[in-house]
Amino acid sequence: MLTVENTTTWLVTFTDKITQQTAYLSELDQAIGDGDHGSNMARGTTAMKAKLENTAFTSVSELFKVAAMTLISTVGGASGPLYGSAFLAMSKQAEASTEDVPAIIKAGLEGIQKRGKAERGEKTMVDVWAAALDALDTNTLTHHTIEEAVHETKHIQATKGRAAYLADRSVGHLDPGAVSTGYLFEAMLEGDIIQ
Amino acid sequence: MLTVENTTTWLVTFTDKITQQTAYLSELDQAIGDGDHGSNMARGTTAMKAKLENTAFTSVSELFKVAAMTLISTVGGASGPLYGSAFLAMSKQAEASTEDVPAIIKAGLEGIQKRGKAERGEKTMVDVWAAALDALDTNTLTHHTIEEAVHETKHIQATKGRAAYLADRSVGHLDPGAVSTGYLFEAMLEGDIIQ
Amino acid sequence: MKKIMNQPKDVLNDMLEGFCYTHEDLVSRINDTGVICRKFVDQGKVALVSGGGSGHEPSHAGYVGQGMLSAAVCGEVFTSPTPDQILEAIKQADQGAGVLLIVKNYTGDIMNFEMAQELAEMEGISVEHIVVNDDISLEPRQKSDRRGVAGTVFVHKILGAAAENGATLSQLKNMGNDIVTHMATLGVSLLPATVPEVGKPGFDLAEDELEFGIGIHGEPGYRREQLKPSKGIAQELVSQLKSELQWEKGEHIAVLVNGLGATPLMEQFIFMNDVQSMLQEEALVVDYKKVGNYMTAIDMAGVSLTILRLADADWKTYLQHPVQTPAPF
Amino acid sequence: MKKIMNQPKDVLNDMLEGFCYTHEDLVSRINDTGVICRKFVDQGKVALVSGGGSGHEPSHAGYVGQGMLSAAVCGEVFTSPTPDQILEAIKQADQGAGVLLIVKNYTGDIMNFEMAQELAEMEGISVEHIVVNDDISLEPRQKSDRRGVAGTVFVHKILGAAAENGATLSQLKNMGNDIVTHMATLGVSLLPATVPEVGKPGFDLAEDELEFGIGIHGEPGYRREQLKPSKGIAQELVSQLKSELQWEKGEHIAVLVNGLGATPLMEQFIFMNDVQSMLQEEALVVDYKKVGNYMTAIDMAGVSLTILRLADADWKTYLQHPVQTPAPF
Ligand SMILES: Nc1ncnc2c1ncn2[C@@H]1O[C@H](COP(=O)(O)OP(=O)(O)O)[C@@H](O)[C@H]1O
Ligand SMILES: Nc1ncnc2c1ncn2[C@@H]1O[C@H](COP(=O)(O)OP(=O)(O)O)[C@@H](O)[C@H]1O
Ligand SMILES: [Mg+2]
Ligand SMILES: [Mg+2]
Ligand SMILES: [Mg+2]
Ligand SMILES: [Mg+2]
Repeated sequence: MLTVENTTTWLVTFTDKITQQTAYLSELDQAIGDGDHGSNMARGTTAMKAKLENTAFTSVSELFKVAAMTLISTVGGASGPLYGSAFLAMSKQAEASTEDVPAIIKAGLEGIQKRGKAERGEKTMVDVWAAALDALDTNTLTHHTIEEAVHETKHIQATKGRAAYLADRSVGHLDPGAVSTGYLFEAMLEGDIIQ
Repeated sequence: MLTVENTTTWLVTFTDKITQQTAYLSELDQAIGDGDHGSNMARGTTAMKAKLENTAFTSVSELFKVAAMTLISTVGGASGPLYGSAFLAMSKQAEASTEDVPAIIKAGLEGIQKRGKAERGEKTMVDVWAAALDALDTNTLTHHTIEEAVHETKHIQATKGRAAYLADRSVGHLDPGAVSTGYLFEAMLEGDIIQ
Repeated sequence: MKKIMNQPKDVLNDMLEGFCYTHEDLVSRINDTGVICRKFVDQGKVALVSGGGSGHEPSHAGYVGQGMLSAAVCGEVFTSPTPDQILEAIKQADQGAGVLLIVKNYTGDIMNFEMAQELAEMEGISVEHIVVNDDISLEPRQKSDRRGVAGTVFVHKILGAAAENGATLSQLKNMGNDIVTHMATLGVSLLPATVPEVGKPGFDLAEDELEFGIGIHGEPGYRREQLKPSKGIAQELVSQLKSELQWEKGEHIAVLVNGLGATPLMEQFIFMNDVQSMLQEEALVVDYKKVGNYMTAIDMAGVSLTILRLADADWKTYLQHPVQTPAPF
Repeated sequence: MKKIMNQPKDVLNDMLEGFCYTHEDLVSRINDTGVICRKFVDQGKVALVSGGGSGHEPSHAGYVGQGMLSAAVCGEVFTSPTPDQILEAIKQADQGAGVLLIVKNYTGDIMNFEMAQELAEMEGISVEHIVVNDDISLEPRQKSDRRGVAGTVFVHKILGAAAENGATLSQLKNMGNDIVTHMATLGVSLLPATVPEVGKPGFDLAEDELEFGIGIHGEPGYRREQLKPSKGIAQELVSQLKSELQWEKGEHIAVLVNGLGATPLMEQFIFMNDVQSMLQEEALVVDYKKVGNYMTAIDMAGVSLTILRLADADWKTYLQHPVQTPAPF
């Protein structure tokens, strides 16, 4: 079950992971994109963390909405609207219930897909969101399953986003958005949100 | 004594030396100037050689004049007006007499100094013209005296032309215009103009 | 990385401050945003808003002014601006006749501009958008995936004059889409660009190599080759553009030779000279031509060539229409 | 050397052909020369002729047109043009009211322009010349030895407007000399230029070094230092210009931030932003300002900063006077 407290911890932990891995994420993006995924996500999550720590939320839904709006207005690029749409959809779902974590993640994934039109297997963050959802549904979300889902993007040829310009030369590289999404679910694990 | 024949040979030999040493002259100029002395002189002397070989001259004076005008209109930079002024003055002197070679060189040097306002010892082509004139006056113009005069510019601090911007950092480098002037007098020696 | 800058993270702000100071007679910045607006607005006319990541100077802020854009939204370097800023630009630019967004075809730009459009429509503003995808570099891929590059400035110019001339939002949208179908661009890169926050070049290119079809963010091109003379580069680019545009003798066109940032005018004019003689062989009539840095890629060395078929006689008139913008056109 | 060109020896011709093609509405070239003339002449007005070695594009041919130069003489790259060509330009430009030559202070330029002036005077044309020596880089040397650099374009602009306004040859000469005494420029280089015919960079600069006071042909500056932030560069240049110009609070000035060829507008605007805040501290009134590539050094990376004290109120008016030239001003 999500609470204001554990959701805050989750997203703050996510921010800290992004901050630590900013250079690495940009490096991954430089290989198959334009090299800004690290700084985009660092700018956005840092702003989000500051907002979260300075606001007293009365609901998880409200918290996700503020997180979404902050990401939308600070990340930019492709990942800004995507993470933003995810969190916005999660906010809506959390209005209905904060008990069903998989349902919230499912809403987030749908938000991303509505905005970005990517299916699973196109070498984007969708791949990790979808794998994480599967794992949540079967109660198998672990460091290992996350790592595997992230790693899996290495073998895929990109057909969405900037990496698609590389066609078959995109194979052999991790997708940066998949890696940052991996941190989101690692942070979830560490936040003791799921039993 | 200068004749149309030996003067033509002289200037054609000069051209050939410049053509062979184009890169070297530019390299010298790159060290203490702007790196174009070789291409300037090559462009000019090549045009001059073509003019000389395609014209039937009735006098040495006329020959020098054509050489002067060709250099003036093709070399550019500082060396164009300087060599041009030298040959123009030599043309005037050759009108009076073609017997007295030192007098012709003296006129050339004066032409350069009138145009460029440089005295001996300022690390320019003037230094080699002046040394060559001294040698001609004393009948000591040899490969050795020319080489010595050229080499002497290495130890001088430039106070005229582009090299002057380097101030004391110009010391230790040969002056490119002095080197090209060296070729002019080498070519004279080889041309059997002086006994 | 050798750049004249302060902190890499301050590049956008410092640049916009310097830009707005330099051109304070023509433009101003909405505080704390990357939105640059013109000082003199055309009451009752449709407003054009463009933008995208920064690093393409003078695009897009340089084209804000009478006869061209009403506002430009400047994102971080090579990063699409965010919807809230685009929304600010739309609100500021709207004069009651609606706003046309001119978007280059990148996932990030499309998504951020679409979100802004949705938000603006919720506030009751009429907004349309067109997508510029003139880069024919990746031939085999579907047309809808093509990148938007230098041809975008032709779109700004023609639509800007048409808007000043009183065209409606739907007329401008149609005209924009029409221009895009008649336009193609292809670039060549000799040296990569360095994003300030990254600190190292975006790709490697050997001392004797060039890459055809590279994008304005350093996206991969379609072929690497030995460095070749300007004539050979012109031949390659013109023949690729020809097979895309399928022009016929006697057709009227506009030509843009665009420097990518670090390539001096000397090389751009040499290149234009070779392009010119090829277009002459093709018996094309060049009604309008430009050489210079219009859509750069930070400090990338190289050029791009844009050809626009002047399918509509108005386009030439609009291209020649005088403008009052920070960057000359 | 990575350049878009054909044979290095053809660079000048190829470039001028491309330039004249691109701007055929405004300028034309005298066949087989480096002389670029304007198409619309001011009958009865004094003509301004400038020029020098090429490699400084858009200088000087870019400033040929109504309100600025009547002709520009383009020498080989970094090499003064020859007297016969300058003479052609003078003859073509003269409209009976005389010709003013605007010469940058280099031995070669001075000698070639002086020879041309002598030849023109022999043909009965009234010719005067002024020498621009705005580069204060080498402080200890005598003022008469200073190089002419980017400030030259301010001279073109002010005198061009004054000539169009009917100023006489001697008035223009005096005004030009007056401008030069109130103007100072200083540059900084981050990367050297490569002359096409030489094929390698004109000097070496370490990956973490910059050089203050470098000339537009790569002539040595006054100090090498560790690469520093834009703010620090602005501080150095502004304080050097201050000690030269000895301005006082409240004085009116014109400012030019000039890119040297390979430095993108992004960096130039960042630099202008830092210059601006220093000039504000100095309480100077900036009546006119420009940022862009006006007097380049082929593909050198870096900028120069020019400050002109507006000692005469007309200068501001003349700077703002509209022109019709290939390069915008
Ligand atoms: N259409 C899409 N759907 C889902 N994810 C996408 C899509 N396009 C891009 N992405 C994700 O966005 C990431 C890149 O984000 P970022 O570098 O911040 O933006 P940009 O590509 O605009 O520079 C990719 O690694 C990928 O995971
Ligand atoms: N005032 C002067 N008097 C005599 N010789 C000079 C003078 N200034 C320059 N020179 C000569 O000209 C040479 C440089 O010629 P060049 O490189 O062709 O011209 P530029 O300096 O204009 O590039 C110098 O090496 C020097 O010998
Ligand atoms: Mg990216
Ligand atoms: Mg030289
Ligand atoms: Mg990006
Ligand atoms: Mg020279």
